[in-house]
Amino acid sequence: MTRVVVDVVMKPEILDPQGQAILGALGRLGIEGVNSVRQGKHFELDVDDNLDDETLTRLADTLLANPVIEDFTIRR
Amino acid sequence: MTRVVVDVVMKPEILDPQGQAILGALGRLGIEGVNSVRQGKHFELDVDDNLDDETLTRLADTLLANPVIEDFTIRR
Amino acid sequence: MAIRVGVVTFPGSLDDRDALRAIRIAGAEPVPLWHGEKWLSDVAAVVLPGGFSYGDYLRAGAIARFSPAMESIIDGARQGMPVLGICNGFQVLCEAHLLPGALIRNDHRKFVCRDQRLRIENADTLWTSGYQQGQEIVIPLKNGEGGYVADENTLNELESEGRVVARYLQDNPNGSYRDIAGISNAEGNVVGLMPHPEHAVEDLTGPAGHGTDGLPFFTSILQKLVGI
Amino acid sequence: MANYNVDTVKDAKKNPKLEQPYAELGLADNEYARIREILGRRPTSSELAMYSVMWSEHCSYKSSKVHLRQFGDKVPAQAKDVLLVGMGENAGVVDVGEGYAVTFKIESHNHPSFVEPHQGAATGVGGIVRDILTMGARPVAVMDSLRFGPANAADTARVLPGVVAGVGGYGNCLGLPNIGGEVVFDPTYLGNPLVNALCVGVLKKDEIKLAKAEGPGSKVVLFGARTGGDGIGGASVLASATFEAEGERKRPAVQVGDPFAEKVLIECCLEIFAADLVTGIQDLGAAGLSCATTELAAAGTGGMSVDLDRAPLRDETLVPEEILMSESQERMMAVVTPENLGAFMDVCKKWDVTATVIGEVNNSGRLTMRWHGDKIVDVPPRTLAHEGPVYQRPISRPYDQDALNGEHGNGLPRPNTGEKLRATALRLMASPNLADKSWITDQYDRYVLGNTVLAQPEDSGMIRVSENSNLGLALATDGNGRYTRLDPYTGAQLALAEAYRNVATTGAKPLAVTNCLNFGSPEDPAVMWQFSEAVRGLADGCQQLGIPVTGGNVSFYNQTGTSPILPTPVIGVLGLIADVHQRTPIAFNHDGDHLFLLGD
Ligand SMILES: Nc1ncnc2c1ncn2[C@@H]1O[C@H](COP(=O)(O)OP(=O)(O)O)[C@@H](O)[C@H]1O
Repeated sequence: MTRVVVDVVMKPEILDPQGQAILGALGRLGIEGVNSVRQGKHFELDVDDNLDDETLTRLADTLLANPVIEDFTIRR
Repeated sequence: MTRVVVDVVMKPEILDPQGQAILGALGRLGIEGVNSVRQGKHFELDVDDNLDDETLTRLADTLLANPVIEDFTIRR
Repeated sequence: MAIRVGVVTFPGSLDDRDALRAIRIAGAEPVPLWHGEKWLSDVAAVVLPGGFSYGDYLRAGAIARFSPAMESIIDGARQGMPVLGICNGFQVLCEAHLLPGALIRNDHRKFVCRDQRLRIENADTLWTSGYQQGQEIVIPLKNGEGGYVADENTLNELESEGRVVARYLQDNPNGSYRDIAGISNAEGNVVGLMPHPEHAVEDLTGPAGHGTDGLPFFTSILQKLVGI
Repeated sequence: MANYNVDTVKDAKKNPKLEQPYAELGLADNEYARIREILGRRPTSSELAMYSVMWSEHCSYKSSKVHLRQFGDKVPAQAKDVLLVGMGENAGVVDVGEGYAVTFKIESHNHPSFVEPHQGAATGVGGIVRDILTMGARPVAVMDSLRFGPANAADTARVLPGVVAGVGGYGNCLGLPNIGGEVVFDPTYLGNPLVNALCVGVLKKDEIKLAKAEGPGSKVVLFGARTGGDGIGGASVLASATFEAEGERKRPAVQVGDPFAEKVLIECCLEIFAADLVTGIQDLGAAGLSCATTELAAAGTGGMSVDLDRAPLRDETLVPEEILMSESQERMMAVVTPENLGAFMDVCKKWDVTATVIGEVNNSGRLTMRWHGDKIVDVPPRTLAHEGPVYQRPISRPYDQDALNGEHGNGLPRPNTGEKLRATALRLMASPNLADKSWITDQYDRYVLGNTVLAQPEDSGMIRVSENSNLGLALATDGNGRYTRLDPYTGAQLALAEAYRNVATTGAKPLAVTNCLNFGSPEDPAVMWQFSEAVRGLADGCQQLGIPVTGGNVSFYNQTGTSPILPTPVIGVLGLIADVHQRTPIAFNHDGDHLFLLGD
């Protein structure tokens, strides 16, 4: 069994209200030195060793991410 | 400026409805070989180079994750 | 003089006006409070309303917890001030660690709005004394992140100490552990509730046949405060 | 950015022969010629961007205008008294008595909801809510009228959950109860779903706000979200191309909404209105800054100067043309006198809303814009906002209309035994169009604001105008594409009559009408016939019933390939009830009540 991680983030040109809200809260927490925050999704999959890259990509592309507004990266 | 990544996942004993739903959908997509899926959050922060680890941990521990239900990892 | 009960408006609060109305109908003086103000205007009790706070993109209530108003409310609650958190307010109370556990995405992953049957499991808290122990009521439920979760120890402790205030009957609408709809702190002055009693205070607009089932949440507190 | 060459007015004069991509922007040869004639030179590329979006079908109503006039012309005399603001403004306003006024409107967001169902539907709700807000009203309820392909089609499984989550999610974040709507499944909508959203708002009669820039010296303030690259070109793309023709070279027409920002914007605006701090206000919807600046200027003193580089950006690489066309959500533009500016900014600060002075009103009769000091726009604003092209499109009755109408159901088998009747009844009840809709409506909040008197599954939604009054509003939307295909004139009237009845059955008196006209391409004479007949039917119907059309929206180019959707006028009727306690709910409430059937 292999652990695969897929991270999904909004495309850079798309509005990311999440990140803005977090940045605003940092000030109230008294934390300085953080200049930007983007929030995305993080998936941890346990897959059979022989699951091929193509299938993984299809999985990410159709189910985990919405390619219209999001990009994803896959790490084995 | 440094890029820091914080990944937040639900503690194993807490129900993860999103992960469950994705697992269920895989069958319908005809994808086999995925045994478990857990969904968490992924944060990408741009921080000043001199931001120390302690502050980062406090940020993750008090804001980005809720330690009652979630675990986090920090990668510089 | 009427008892003053405050309702905090966060950026994104939705049911703040409803909570103010419920307080007025119950016979108290509703006092709007602003999240950015530490000063709580001499209120005797506080309601944290439903809706959203600061967008809730991170986790419901996660950011509201750090607001100036919450700093004072956390202090007040620790000294015995009655605080009721409804829906998002419940989430804020958990994030602020005034209540144990957390609220997560509904198990069916959809927002749900329905008239929900509940059983009042503890009629001894400051907010539920107007009910009979075991009384069944119907009030609106509407949430996307209403699943109450906590570890086994916490759940056992809550149950053994009688701190489960209300439980879902019939269908569990969101996957809450042990059908928990509301809990209290050990002292009973802080209560968090996922369904919305403030939407069941008038026959005209509340659930059909149960229009005022939620009103005792707001009258209970008055009886206690006047009684002191 | 640094090496981007901005096309200035000076350049346009110096280099008059420059080839311009007007056709790609959806402008016809004669339209481009007319722009040159108006300006006495070629347009700068920023001006071209503005004309292209403002003269698009979506913004200019160039194909529908000649027909829609009937709504105004046929307004029944008795209705004129209740009409405080008629068609043409962001939304119509009617007098409901006790010092209150009500504004309501329905609008489509069909194409974006096909491309990205969740965000498309969400921003559709966001847009109509801002229209209502712009009139000075507090938005108090929403409704949604939806059309999808067959319930069991694969693409419906993609589109429907997203649309429902988008409508519900956005309305939920704004704290607006959803008090009704429709869901219809039909193969015609498979490649072209319809998402029509309605919003209703309440205001004091003497507090109506209008979109006009008056008083030289007044400041033009852009406030709300920052401008980003979303939906650039969307305004003209969505209305001038078919879904399939959407090419790679066009920017994606996807706008992502931030309902939380809109909720804050609503509260901020309402506080600004209450303190009477604006002389004019406009929301930024399709055609964004182009639309807001030209409409405000055209309706007021007539002149405005804008420093476009002052607009706060989310994406610093945007060029002026893109800023002018951006459809970023959750933005508003206000005209504020210098005396009120400080107080205005304070309210924005309280709500953490970004607000920037980007220009000033003047009486030059021109709208001018500068980009880092260089003049890039110099136009008569009325030519963009009100004097766009108007077409009398060719009309012809569909060749198959007679054949279609000749078909009758007499030859169809009828259930002739109890058994068969039972099976038919069960099949009907289980059909997606008739089945219980709570699987959708349970995903919408109907309680918030605490004034909802009737909602799903009632015939119309009903809300109390204010907790200090017993006055109530009832609202219903209806539409039937199949009837309208068979006879557009009567089909539109049937939809009107159904919504009218749905309002009346709750005990309310129908008062005003809004409509969203979803049709195929106006360049298809058969579609244009359907459209003209439907409009004529609706206008005549309203005249006969004695209620005015106060506003609405036209959505053309709803087609898959060259096949148009069934013509689908969706009609919303607003009614008034003096005492909400007198409402008639749908349920039989008392044992022994008598049942009557009225009508033939
Ligand atoms: N998309 C929707 N949004 C909100 N309410 C809806 C929607 N679709 C249907 N409803 C509501 O569900 C109820 C039943 O709808 P429907 O079956 O279309 O009723 P009818 O045929 O009597 O008009 C009505 O109250 C209607 O307003």
